[in-house]
This record gives sequence, structure tokens and C-alpha cells, in this order.
Amino acid sequence: MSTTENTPETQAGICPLTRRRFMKGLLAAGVLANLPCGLLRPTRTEAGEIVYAGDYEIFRNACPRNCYDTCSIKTYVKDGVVQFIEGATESTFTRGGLCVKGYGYTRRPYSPDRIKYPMVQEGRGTGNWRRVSWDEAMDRIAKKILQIQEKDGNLLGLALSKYSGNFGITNYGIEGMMSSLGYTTRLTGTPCWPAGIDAQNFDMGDMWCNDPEDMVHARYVILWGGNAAWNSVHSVKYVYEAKRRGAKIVVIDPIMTQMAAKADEYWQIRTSTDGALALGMARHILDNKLYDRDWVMANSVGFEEFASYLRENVTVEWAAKESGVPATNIIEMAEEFATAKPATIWIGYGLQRHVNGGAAVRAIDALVAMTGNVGKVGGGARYGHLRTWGFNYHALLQKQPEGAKGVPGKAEVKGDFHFAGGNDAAAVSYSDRILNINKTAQVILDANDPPIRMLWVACKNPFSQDFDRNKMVKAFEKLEMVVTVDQFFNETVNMSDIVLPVTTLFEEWTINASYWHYWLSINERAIQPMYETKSDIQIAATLSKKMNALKPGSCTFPTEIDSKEWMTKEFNQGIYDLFGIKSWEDLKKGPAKAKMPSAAWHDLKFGTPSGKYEFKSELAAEWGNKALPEYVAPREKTDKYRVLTPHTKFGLHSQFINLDWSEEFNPKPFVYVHPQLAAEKNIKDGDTVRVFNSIGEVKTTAKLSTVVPSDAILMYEAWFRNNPYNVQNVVDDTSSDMGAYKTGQPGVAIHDQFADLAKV
Amino acid sequence: MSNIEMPLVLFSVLSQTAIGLTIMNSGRQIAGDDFIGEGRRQWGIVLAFLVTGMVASFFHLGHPLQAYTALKHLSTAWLSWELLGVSIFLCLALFGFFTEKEKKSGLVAFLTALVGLLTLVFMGMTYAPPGYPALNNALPMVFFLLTALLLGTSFSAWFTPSEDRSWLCRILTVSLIVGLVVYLIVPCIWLSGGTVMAQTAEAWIESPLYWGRIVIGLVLPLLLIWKIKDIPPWLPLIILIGELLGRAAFFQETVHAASNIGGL
Amino acid sequence: MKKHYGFFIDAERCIGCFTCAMACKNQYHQPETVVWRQVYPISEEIYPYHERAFYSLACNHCENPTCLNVCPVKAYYKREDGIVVHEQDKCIGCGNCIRSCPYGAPRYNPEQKKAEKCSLCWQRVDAGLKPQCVQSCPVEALQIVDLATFDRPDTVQYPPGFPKHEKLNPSVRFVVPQLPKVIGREDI
Amino acid sequence: MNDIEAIRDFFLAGDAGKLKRSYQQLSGSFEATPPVVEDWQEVEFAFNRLFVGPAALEAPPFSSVYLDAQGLVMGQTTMAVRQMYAALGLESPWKNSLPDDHISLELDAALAMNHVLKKLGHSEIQELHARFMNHMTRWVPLFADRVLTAPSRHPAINHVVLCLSDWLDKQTCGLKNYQSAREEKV
Repeated sequence: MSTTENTPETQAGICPLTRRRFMKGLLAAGVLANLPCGLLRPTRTEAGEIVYAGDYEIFRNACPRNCYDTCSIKTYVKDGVVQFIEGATESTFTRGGLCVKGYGYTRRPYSPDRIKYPMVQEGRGTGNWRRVSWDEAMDRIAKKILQIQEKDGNLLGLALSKYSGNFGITNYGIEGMMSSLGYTTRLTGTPCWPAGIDAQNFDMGDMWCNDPEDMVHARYVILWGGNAAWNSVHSVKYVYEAKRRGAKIVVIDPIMTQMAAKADEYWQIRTSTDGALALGMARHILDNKLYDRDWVMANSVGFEEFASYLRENVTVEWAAKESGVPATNIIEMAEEFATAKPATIWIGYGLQRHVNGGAAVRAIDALVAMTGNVGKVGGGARYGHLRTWGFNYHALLQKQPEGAKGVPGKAEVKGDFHFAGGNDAAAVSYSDRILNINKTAQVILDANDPPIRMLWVACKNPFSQDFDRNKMVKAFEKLEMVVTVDQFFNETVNMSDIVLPVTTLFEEWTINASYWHYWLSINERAIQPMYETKSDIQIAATLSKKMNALKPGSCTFPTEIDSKEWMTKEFNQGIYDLFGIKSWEDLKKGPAKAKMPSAAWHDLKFGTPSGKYEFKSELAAEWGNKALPEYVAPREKTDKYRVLTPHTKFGLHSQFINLDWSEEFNPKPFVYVHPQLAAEKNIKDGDTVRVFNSIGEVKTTAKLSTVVPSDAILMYEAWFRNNPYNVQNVVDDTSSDMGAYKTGQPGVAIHDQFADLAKV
Repeated sequence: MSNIEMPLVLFSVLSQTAIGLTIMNSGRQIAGDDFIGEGRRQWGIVLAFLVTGMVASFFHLGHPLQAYTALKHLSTAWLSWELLGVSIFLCLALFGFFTEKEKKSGLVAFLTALVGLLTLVFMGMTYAPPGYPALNNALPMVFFLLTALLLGTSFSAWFTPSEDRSWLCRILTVSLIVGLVVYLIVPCIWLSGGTVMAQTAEAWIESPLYWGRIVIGLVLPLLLIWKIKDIPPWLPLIILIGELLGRAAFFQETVHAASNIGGL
Repeated sequence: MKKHYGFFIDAERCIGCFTCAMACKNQYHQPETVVWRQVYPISEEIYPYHERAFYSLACNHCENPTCLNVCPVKAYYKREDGIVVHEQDKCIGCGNCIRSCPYGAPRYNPEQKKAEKCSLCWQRVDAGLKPQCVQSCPVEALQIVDLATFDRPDTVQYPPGFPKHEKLNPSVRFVVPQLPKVIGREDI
Repeated sequence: MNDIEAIRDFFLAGDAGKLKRSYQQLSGSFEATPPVVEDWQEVEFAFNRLFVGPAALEAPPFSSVYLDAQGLVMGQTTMAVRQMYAALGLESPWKNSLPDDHISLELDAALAMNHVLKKLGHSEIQELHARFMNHMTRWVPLFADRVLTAPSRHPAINHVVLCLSDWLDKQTCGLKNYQSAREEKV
């Protein structure tokens, strides 16, 4: 639809001619029989005139990014080309809308800058690229893999770096591809939310949150350490609705976020002291007998021990001193929270990216539990869930080739989205080598037996997203071959030997579920893949074909796959029942919502060893933490000011910000500095400043802003296509306290970073 | 900060010069001033200014070939009236040029001057849009009248024997002083207005174009006239340069209301 | 009463997410630098927190549109339902509407050398759909309303930060943003 | 081999060998003498930086990038060009995977049109051809300019682009004659 009179013909400088006008004449004259053109071919059919108005084909897609909202998309296609997209109106969560990022999607398949063909770089970083066929690319890769096998007797020298660039279910075929080659090195864990996942597992036996749509029933909502207004825009309407119905909305955050501006109250907390604040509130609730005694007695273990800990170690004054929040306010909120029924806390992922982040989440969980708000509609300690992810993981679960060797013994590959299954435990005598994704640079440098010789990068941009970028440069020097699968050229591609072009969401079949809301969408192939792009599982199949041609039996991955068929293989009766659908085809009519009660733990049957809510968790103690949700001190300052590098509203990690439409509204990065700190440093709005610490520096423009506390520096993580800005230059890989139990590796203390700044 | 709009700078200043010159011509013809033989040359100069300005104005349009359609909206668009005014003015000037031989044509000159004066009013209305709070008033009209006056009088000197120029000198001196006062006071008034007006004032005051217009277009000519007590043939050109600089400031430095949306 | 469409901008709900502006680009694919809808941050003099309150504005479809009045070629017309439409085939690119509109709604399209502006998605409206920006808003802060029947008492036509032009009578109504109670840190 | 076929193949070449082959097939009927190329690998690297990737292209070989307000492919221009091919009864073998307005495909279409013109002198083909050439003259000079001034420009590639411009000039000369003749008729 276009309101402009700018017809395609005037745009291109040509006028439309109906073909039948002279087709007949030409055919009669026999001229078309021996045209000299070597590329163009006679049209196959006598199709009707191309219509330029209306008449769209509509396809179902879903945003596969690492985001709460996982929006269900309606894609309008004409002439085989995506024209525009909308949110699916069938979903009560997205209600026909997407977000600022999602609406930029139409730029992706058709950007002239897209990676189009498999290419080989003669010398990393030289920019000397040769275009090769898929066959040649695979030949090089396969030969390298066989060479590693030959040299080391195993494939532990082949490592996979993959995370959340595409959360489509069939994209787990990348892990499947690695398994089908043998036992390899896996960079596992998650930089995102692991400490909180462990915390919730210790407390409740799983991470499971209420349906965000039931937040409207809450009488008191605390959004703690998360900025929903930027990172889950579709959830905000439920917060508003709760407010309209009389709930009080409180935001606790070191930064005066957009969500904070929309709350009834905003509390500026000292970064990394969330645990102290929660425990201070708990102490007051305890002292005033405002806790839900019946609930605690019936549904928990260890409450008495927790209560003694509070009495002996915690006071409201202490909490006030630690957190910077005045004691009177702590008391007031504790009383309000404890008496509002139901009350809920949305625990953001920001607050657990600390050396004491898991402990803080446990303290907040305890606050929700002791007030009897767990298992209630409109209540809950909301963090995330994977309850709607019960797929077959057909693409993921591949068998190693016969005779494959790895690390002796059985080691379970873990990860937030890693789903158990696959190998028969008894039969397994080898395992993958498991390394920490959050220390990618360090583990590459440290691994020596055998060294990591080859790195496969997919759904990830390590140079933009992994920590300590300067160390990453050194780590890459150690690698013999780097293969990156991506849509756009970025610094990681620049540091690769081979790049493989991957499809966009419009060009492949897959399924997408959310880790937050309860909706499920399929992702249809709306358009033909552009250029020579392939989906991740097609790439796996292509590699398998080559591996087997060079050395039969060296790869168990199928050599021919139909991606639509592979999508259907992920469904099972459990999924159909959960979503109340008869077949996956029902999803072509629109997304479906899980038929689950809206309250997590509604039956109060917890997944903990005791089956109850565990204020005291022996499991936590086993994994090296305190059994009780005790306070853990923040990380010692390593430089003058705290550096916070949260998400920007214009991007999702390294994605979207590079698109031209995005640049229209967000052309360049800034460092946000409180006017008081700026004055001390003689920095004015618009000055170029240097943020630096022992591991590196970032240079960018200063914006003075009172939303940042005066003892912190704020920069949003981002990858711009024409700007070397990279916050990972000043973020080190210090671990957070939890994560190893469920995700295999501890998280990373992204927000426990420190630096100094100076005017350039 | 807006676009310098060079075509509009040239068009407005040059057409206003033509109008000013015609008004002077008409005034003198009515007053019975005797300059036989100069009349046709004067029409020629008027036409030269006007046609150059009009040609320049085409470069301002995205689609110059459709310029004639701009006459369509006489009901509300001052720009349509401006075009109509300029067109009639052009026709009359051409008529004047071709008909005036030996004989004076006081009526044609008078009519042309009248149309010119009206056109100045239309121009003043056209360039006083709500988008520019500092100009959304009578100021553009004042500026344009001043331009016509300054350049009309000074270029008139070309057609006036030096012994007859003293009264021209007096008019020009007074006009220059008025211009100087107006141009110095206006930004000061803006400073006490709303945000966008104040921003406009600051932009003007910080602009070399504005000070160039004050110095070259007003102060320098005043000093020269005071010193020489005459209008030498090159003086109008200096004033013209000043006017062009001033008009460039008018277009480039005036702040648009939309730049302050969200601000007080 | 006659229908008169306008935008209702609830700045209290608005989270400044730019979704509306991007949804517009997604629908109309305007060239670089041409935006029909822009999200303007409200200055700290009005809302004391930097970039935390916004007005999402496009064309205000004024009752007495200056763009229409000043256009010398009659490229603008106002529909019965109040929508101000710019017909690009008539436009000669004189820029008069761009200079004239105090709300910055018409923009210059450097490719076509013509002006263009928000159409209130009249084709979508005619087809019974919401304008794309309205449909896209995740917090229902932006709505299309019929001013003939719109009577929310808590709205204003000229909130601080929005140029007041009573002659133009812009067809917009606002709810102004509120401040949360802020509990600051005691230690800094 | 027809020069324009050589240019067409040059812009579609996937490697140094193919670049060399098509380059050598340029007949030399163009005024400029082709620069001697010592290292074809170097040409290939430059060629990829200009037209292929994986980094952002210095001179995208698609007309839509130059003519569409959007600056991306598969937009209005691509579809209009597709329509032109369809008018001749032709379509791209890479429909919806390679944009139809890739320079090589456009040259191929021009070849087809020239052929039909010669055979038939069909007036409607003449009109189609004129319009298509008009389209090409709108973007090829912009494209050539980008190539000639790109950071990765290379003498050999410059030569091919100059040959292309040359050819287009000759074509449009004929076009002008045709147009003036047509105007007279009107």
C-alpha cells in the first residue's frame, strides 16, 4: 500500500508494457526461439498481469531473537517479495503490534550489504575475500575437521560458539551437527540469566513464571532490576492495567529507566545491593508478623532457619545503609507489599548479572514466598520459564559417528535451552569437552589438550557480545580455522577464514516459543532464500554430505533435509495437547496459547528435593552457595566508577542497530554521564570522552543525564555497522555466583564493571 | 538552522530591487522629473533584475516545469498571489520597456509600481509562515519594503545626473538609518520572545551573514555617503551584496518551530 | 456531527519506544531522512528526567491546515472525515508547506523532489483498519479518535512542549506524563 | 563473442579465472586499451569488495540501489525491471533469489532486445528498448561513478566499467535518434 503516486515505473525510469501486447507477434515470428541472451529464460507460464495494489499473500513468522516478547508476525508478500509486516492480531500478547526492532525486519533480506555467498578470506582481517561454491567451502571445512580427527584422534579441537542470535527450535540443529561429527568442544552456559535460573531452581525446583497476562490481577507490582518498557514492550500494558485496577507499581533500579518513569514509585538503589534491600524488607515483615504463616508452614522448608538468619544478621537500618534506600521507605514498602494480596515481583535479568546476583534473586524469591504470593494468580516471583518448550529436539539430538572419541566418561551438556535426552547413558563412554561460554576468550587461550583448532560461530557475534574483547583478539590468533555463519558482515566475520551466508526468518521454516509469555508460533518460509543463503540445518546437511563423501560414516547428520519436514518433526502430542491444537497446521491460522493455569506452581508441588519451597536449600550449598538466601557482598571496586552496559531499546544485543531504518532514529552511541560527575571531569554535553580501565577503552560522545547515578557511567551495548564502538572493551569476564547447576556454567558479572573516564 | 535557499535569496532580493526601482521611477515621473532617454534603460535594468530573480526561483522548485501550476490556489495561498503579482509586474515592465521610446509613460510606470507594491505585500505574507515564529508577523514585509527602498533608491542613482542626486542621497541616508535601527532592534525583540524566537535571535546574532549585512549593507554605505556626499555607481552594488547576505541570514538562520517540539 | 479524525496521544502511557515511527517506515518505506512520524523527547524543563517522556507526532490533520492553505498548486485536500491528504502528483516541490507547518509534518523527499507527509493511513482507515502506527503501539498510547465525539475530560490540546497554534486547530489531544515518586539514594 | 556478453559475464564471475576469461573476451572495439593485469587474484579481491561481499558493498551492482528511494534490493525498481523482462517473455532463472536488476541480467535483456530489434524492427519492441535504455542510463553512470571512485577500485575493473559506459553511450545515441524521429512523427 502506498499513498504516493510514485509508481514503480517512474521510479525505474521505464514504463510498464503489457507483455501480451507483443508476445504473440514475437512468437509468431519465431524470434524468441534463438535469443542471444545467455541468462534470461522464457517465462514458464503465461501469468496474468502483475497487480501492484492489494492482493498480498500472508505468511506466519515469529521473531526468533532473545527477547521476552517473541512476537508473532504476519508477513505480507507480493510477487515473492516481503512488502511489510505486522504483529499477529490473534495473540492477546502482541495484539497486532511488534516493536521498534521488529518493524525493521523488512530491511534484512533485501539489504545490498547482506552476506550472499560462501566466501573464504585469504588472511583474517585482510578483506581479501574469494567467493567459493558451497561445495568448496564445505570441502575446506570437512578436510580441516578430518585433519583434526587425524591429528588428535578426536574432534575436541573443534569448538562451537553459538547462542541467542536465533532461538528457532530447528536452529538447535547446529548443536546437532556438532554431535553428528563426534565429541567436540562446546562453549556452554549463558551470558544472559544463569544466576537467576539457579536461584529459582534452588528455591522452587525450576524456573517458572506466571503468565505475564495475569499481572493485571496483582495488587502490588515490583519491577526489580529490569526495564520492561524497553525489553518487553508488550508486557507494559498489563502493568498499566494492574495500575488502573488499583495496584501500586514500584520500580527498583540503579538507573531511572523508562519503566521507572511509568511507575508510581521509583527507588534508585545502589547497584548490586538488591539482596540487602530484599532481606531488610523480609526482616521487617518477619518482625511485624506480616508474613503468611499458614502458607510458609504448609508449603516450605527452612523458614525458621531463614528467620533466625534475618534476626541475627539483618536490620532495616543495615539494609538502608547498604542499598542507599531510606529505612522509612523500606518499612513502608515492606508493609504495603506484605499486605497487598496478591503481590508480585518481576525479577529482571539485570540484577543477577553480579557476583552476588544469584543470592539476590534468592532473597527476592524468599520475600515473595514468605508473603504467600507464590502459586497465586497475579502473584509470583516472575523470572522466566521453559514450560512451553517441550519439543522433540529432533534437530538437536544427533548421534556421534561410530568410534568417535572425546573426553572419557559421561558429562552432561547443560545450558539454559539445552534439553536433555539423546544418548543412552549406559552406552556412553565419551563426552564433549565443556567450556565456559562466558570466558570464551580465556578458555580458548587455556585449552591445550588438545588445543581448540577450529571454531564454528553461529547465531552469535563473539567480538561484540563476549567479554574482554582485547583478550578475544588474542584468543582468535590461536585458532587455526574460524568459520562464521551470519547475515551481515561484522567484526567476527572480519576475523574469520570462512563465512557462510544464512537465511533470515522469512526464508526458513521453524518454530518459536517464548521464555516469558505462553504463546507458540510457527515460522513459515514466506520467501525464497535470497542468493545462496541456507538455513543452519541445511548447512549441517551440506557439511554432512561432504564429510561422508570424503570419509563415509564420518558424520551422522542426514545429507538431504527438507526444512519444513524438519520443523514438523519437532512437534509431538504433548505440544498439541498443551496448546490445544490438532496439528501444527493449525498454527498457520495464527499463534496458539498454552492451556496452562496462569499461576506458576499453582498446585504448590515444587520441583525441589523436598517438594516444597526451600528457604534453605541443601542443593544450593552443594553447588558452593549458602544454603539460605543470605546476603553476599558486592564485588570490590576495581576502578573509580561503575560501568553499566544494559540493552538499548533500538537493538537486541548486536542485532538490529545496524539497519538503516534503525540509524534513522538512533544514529550513534553515547556514554551517559550524570551532570555532577561530568562537571568534576570537565565534560560537557557532546564532548568526546574516553571510558577506560585495565582491559581496554571505549571512545564515544557524552550525553549528560540525570537518569544515571553520579557514581556510574552508562553505555548501551550495541553493534553499529559504521562505528567501532564496543562496550566489551571495558567489560571483563568475572563470574557471577550461580548458574553452574542448571546452565552448566556460572553467569557473568556484566554489571560489576568499573572504569574511569576523561574528556578526549 | 534551515537551508540557505540560494534561489529564494536571489529571487526575493532581485525582484524587490526591480520593484523598488520601478517605484522610484514612477514617483519621479509623476513628480515630473526629467530624464528623457534614461527611461528605457531603466526598464531594461528592472527587467534584468526581475528575470534573473525569476530564473533563480525556478531552481528552488523540485519540478520547475510545473511552476505555472502555482497560480492555482489564489483562494488562500499567498504564494499564488506572489506569482501572479510578479507575473503581472513582468508583463507591465515588458510593456513599459517596449512602449517607452522618447515619450514618458507615467501611467505604465505608476501601474507597474502599484502592482510591485502589492507584490511586496504578497511576498511579505508568503514568507511569514507559522513554521517560523520569529517571522510569523509583519517583519518579512518590513524587511522586503526596506530592501525595495534601499536598492530602489540606490540603483536610481544610475539614472540620475550627479547634480540631481542630493535628494536621493537624503532618502538613501534616512533609509539606511531606518534599516540599521530595524535590523539591530529586531533580534533584541526576538530575544524576549518565546524559545524559538530567542533561538532565532541567537542564531542571527552569531551569524557572520547577519553582521555582514549590517556592516556591508548598512554601516559601510552610510559612512561612504557621509564621506562622499554622493551615490557613486558602485555603491548600489555594495548595498546589494549586503541585502543578499541579509536575505541569506533570513533563510538560513531563522529557526523552525518544529526544531523545538518537546521544549518549552 | 461530522466525523473528524485525529490522534489521541497518551504521553502518560507512552514509553518512547519508537515502535510507531518504525511501523510507519515498515508500511511506507520512506527514503532515508524522510520520517512521517517522529518521537520527540520532552525537554527536562517540562519533564525533569532526560529522555523519559515523549510526544509521538506525525501530521496533526489540523482543522485549518496551513499546509493546505499555503500550497500554491492545491496538492492538499481535506477529506470529509478530517484527514488531510497530500497528492504527490500535483506537488511541484516548492517547500512552502514544509516552511509553513509549525509541527514539521511535511517532509522533503529528496528522491522525488516533492513534499510528503503522514496520510493517517487513509487507505487502511477506509478498509476498516487502524493506521499502522496506532496498531503497532504496544501500550495503546496512540489512538485514532473522532473528535466530534471524543470527550475525555483529562486531555489537553496544547500540552507544554507542543506548539500552540489555535488558528490551525490541530486535531490532536494529549494526556500529559506524570512523575513517579522518586526515592533517591542516600549515599550520593 | 559480443563485447556486451563479455561485460555481462564479467559482472557475474565468481572467481579470478572467470574474471580473466571474460576480460580477455572484450574485443578491444572500445577506444581505451585494456590495462594489462598481472595478478588476477587481486582483481578478484577488489571485485568482491565492490560487488559481492561479504562486507558492505562499495558499488552494489543492482539498479534499485541507485534508483529506489530505499537503497535496497527487490523494491520497486527490481519489480519494474522484472516486468520489462516479462514483456519480452523472459524471466530470470534466479527469480526471487538474485535481484532481477543485477547489471548482468539487465545487459542480458539488452542483448535480447537488440536481437529482436534487428530481426523485426518491431516498433513496440523499439519503444520497450528505448524505455529500457532510458532506465539503464539513469543508473549505470551512478554505478560507474561509484566503481571508479571506490576505495577498492582497480584498473581492470575500471576498464570494464568504462567499456560498459561506452556501450551505453552508443546505445543511447541510437536511442536519441529514435526518440527525435518519434517526436517528429507525433
